[in-house]
Amino acid sequence: MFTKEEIAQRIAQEIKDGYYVNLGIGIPTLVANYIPKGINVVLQSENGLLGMGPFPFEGEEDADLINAGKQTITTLPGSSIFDSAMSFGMMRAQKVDLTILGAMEVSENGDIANWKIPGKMVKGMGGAMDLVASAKNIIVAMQHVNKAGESKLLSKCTLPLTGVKCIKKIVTELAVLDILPEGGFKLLERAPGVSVDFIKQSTAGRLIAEGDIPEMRLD
Amino acid sequence: MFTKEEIAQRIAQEIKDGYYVNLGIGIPTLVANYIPKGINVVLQSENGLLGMGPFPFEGEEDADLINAGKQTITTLPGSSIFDSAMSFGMMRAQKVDLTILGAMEVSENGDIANWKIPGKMVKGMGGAMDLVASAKNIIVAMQHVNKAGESKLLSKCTLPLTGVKCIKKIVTELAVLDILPEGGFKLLERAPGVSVDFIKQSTAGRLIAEGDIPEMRLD
Amino acid sequence: MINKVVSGAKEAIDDVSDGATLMLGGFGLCGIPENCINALVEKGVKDLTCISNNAGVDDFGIGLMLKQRQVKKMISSYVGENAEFERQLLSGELEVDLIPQGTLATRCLAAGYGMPAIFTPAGVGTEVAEGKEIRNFGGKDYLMEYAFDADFAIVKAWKGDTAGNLIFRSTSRNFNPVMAMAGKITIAEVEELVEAGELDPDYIHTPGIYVHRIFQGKDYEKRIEQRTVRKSGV
Amino acid sequence: MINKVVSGAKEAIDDVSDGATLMLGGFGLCGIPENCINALVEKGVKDLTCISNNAGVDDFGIGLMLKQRQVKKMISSYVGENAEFERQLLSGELEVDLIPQGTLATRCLAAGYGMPAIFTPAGVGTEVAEGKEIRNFGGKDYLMEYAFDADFAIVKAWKGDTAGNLIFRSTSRNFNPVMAMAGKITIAEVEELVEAGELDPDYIHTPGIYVHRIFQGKDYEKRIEQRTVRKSGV
Repeated sequence: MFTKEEIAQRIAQEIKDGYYVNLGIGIPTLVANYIPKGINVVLQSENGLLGMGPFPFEGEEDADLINAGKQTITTLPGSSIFDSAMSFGMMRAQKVDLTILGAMEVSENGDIANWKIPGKMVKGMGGAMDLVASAKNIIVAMQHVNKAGESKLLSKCTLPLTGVKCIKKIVTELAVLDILPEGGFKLLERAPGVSVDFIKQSTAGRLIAEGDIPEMRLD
Repeated sequence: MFTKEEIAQRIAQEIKDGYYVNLGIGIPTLVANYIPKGINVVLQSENGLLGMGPFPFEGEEDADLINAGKQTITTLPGSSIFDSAMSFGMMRAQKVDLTILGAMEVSENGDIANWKIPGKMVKGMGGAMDLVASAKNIIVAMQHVNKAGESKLLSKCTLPLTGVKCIKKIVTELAVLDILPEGGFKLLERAPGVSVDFIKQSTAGRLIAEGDIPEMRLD
Repeated sequence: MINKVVSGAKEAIDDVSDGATLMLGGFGLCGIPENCINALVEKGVKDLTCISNNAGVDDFGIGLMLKQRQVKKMISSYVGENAEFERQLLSGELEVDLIPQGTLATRCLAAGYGMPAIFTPAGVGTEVAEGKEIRNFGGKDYLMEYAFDADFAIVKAWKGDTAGNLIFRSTSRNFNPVMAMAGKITIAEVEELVEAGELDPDYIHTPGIYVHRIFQGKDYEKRIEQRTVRKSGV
Repeated sequence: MINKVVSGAKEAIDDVSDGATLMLGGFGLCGIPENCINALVEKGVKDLTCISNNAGVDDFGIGLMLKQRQVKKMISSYVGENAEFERQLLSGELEVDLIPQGTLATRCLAAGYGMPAIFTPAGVGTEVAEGKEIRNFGGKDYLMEYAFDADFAIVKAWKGDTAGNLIFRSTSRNFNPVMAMAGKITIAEVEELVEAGELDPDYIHTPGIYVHRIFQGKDYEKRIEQRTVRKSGV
């Protein structure tokens, strides 16, 4: 089984040179730490920044320079700042190559739920609905099962949706999976030491495991 | 009868302090010369400038700084530059207080034709259709009759329209007229020495002349 | 020129009356119009509808207005970080309309650009789409969303001039320019107010035509919500 | 980073093929991509659809492409100042689609912001509205106009950096930023190309994400269409 850090590390392998990438909060944020050397990636922050850099050194925090998680950050050479309309405009126009975000549930037809649990306090969808509706390539970083041991990869989402038929790839602590255009979770890779059977048991939606499923590699 | 300069001078009286004004090509351009002292007006040029200044001094022309008539111009303190989408955006949002433009024909219900003569080379509407469709207040500066002596104030325009029911005020070499919401040219002022009868004869559309019609004053 | 410069926040918001719809710039606590918010709290104006990406925190930003029960309705994309907000929402005292962040920004843009409605894919197939017109373009579904109609837009800029031109600093820009375009009356508070002519026309983010009142604010706290740092000397 | 910097106009437009749809920035002759236009003329690519506010003059700008019969269709708001253009139009060799200038700009913006269509009042009740959907919002009629779909946007900026960020100078900005956002491939020629990091992030007009190829142009003529001056010493 993979740790959160390892999920992030595996996702980082999907990033290609020159990509513009939007990272959601949580595991996706960790992906920035594993971008392979020699690969140049520009991180978009939906509050209006391209070229997000690392956290500032202590004492160099700038209240005017934050990311979408409201964390103090820095810019990098080549950064640009813009307003919220342009930020979401460039997403909608599919200029962002890859979006990585978390999810509470994903269904076998690519629906995602990650913003609302009925009966609990609702904080809002922020930019998540725009991201999933607009992005040409979305990878979901999530736990395969919840704390109660229930699968989060379902035939149908039970929670209110964030977007429909938009997720194409999922990386969990157990597996890497594609969602097929015709529906179904296609198992691509297993986490080291995790059996196909265990992944099947952990997946409530339709799992397609054909032939030999290799283990994920992190190098 | 008024000269073109005098038409411009009369129109300048309609401008209030703090107005943002878009001036069309021709007589409207002359209006800038007659803006009363103490009145501050910001001229919008639709190619992306607020705060258009006078022509540059000889030798100070800047190829990057032109107005909508492609003339070299200058900026003024407080000027701002923006792109074409914002330029027409601010018009559409009715942030421009007054638009002054020329016309080939105006009808008694406020239609205007000023961009196309069928059978002749058509150069295009440029920003005219946006301006007339968006402006909250439009004054037309035009000749009352064409060179053939035919009225240009009609019951119905004969030329292809630029916009419908959008003109509220007209200043010609003969008169100042409002277009009433219910239709009709309401005569407000006569040019010095011009009789109401002569204006009637020169107006093909319905002219409404009630009571004593004062002469225009240019001071 | 009509004088756009007012003495301060109190004068700037003087005609904001009960029941008004306000847009308030900022993302989180970054780039919020601190002076005007404080003046609105002091004035005690009520039943406000506030369009703002977030709702502040308990003791800062719009949170201060919530604490005083001045807000009838919030239109936001992300709220929370705010216990009083949650209490009022759950008790039914406060209406909340949660909309996608890009929809929020683009509905401001639409107002500023005189476009009555826009199309966005955000929210298609979700509860956000309920009751809304869906239209297919090129095989993809979009929601039609309407331009906002706000009585006042209240924004915070870094620099401004007496002609109303605004320049924003870093990511405190966020919603401020699009809201500045979208208010029937736009009020800008700036950290530094200069004479017309001192700002380079090429680098103005919000042209003065969109700004009706401007003043130099004071005592900016600029609170940081998540102070994240790395160790020096790495 | 993927290298966006190309050697010059020839390389930048190398894959523009016959029948392509191009956006070309500029207003009149102000801010036009001179280097790329010259390279397109040299390449002799044909049957182009050109989206550009104007069509140049007989011996400069897009006029050079017209002279060589490279343009099948012009989509513009204002043409003329161009005898060859007129001849081709009247003889039926050239198609022309005249649309309001604000519609032209906003259809670019729509493409750059991923909005499939926009609403504008421009042209309602005129021949521009023929065959178009009209929709009433708040008592006013609007036309629905579609986002442009251009293979290439070719723009001219003042400064640019190796990350593709662009800054425009004065009114040569005009259509350039909105077109830069709207091309499937965007090519930017700049007067001065600098390293990433040399431009202030706060003052970038077009973020590099929208720009695919960039090069430092040369020999800019920057012809003035209407040289208007006042006498010195007034």
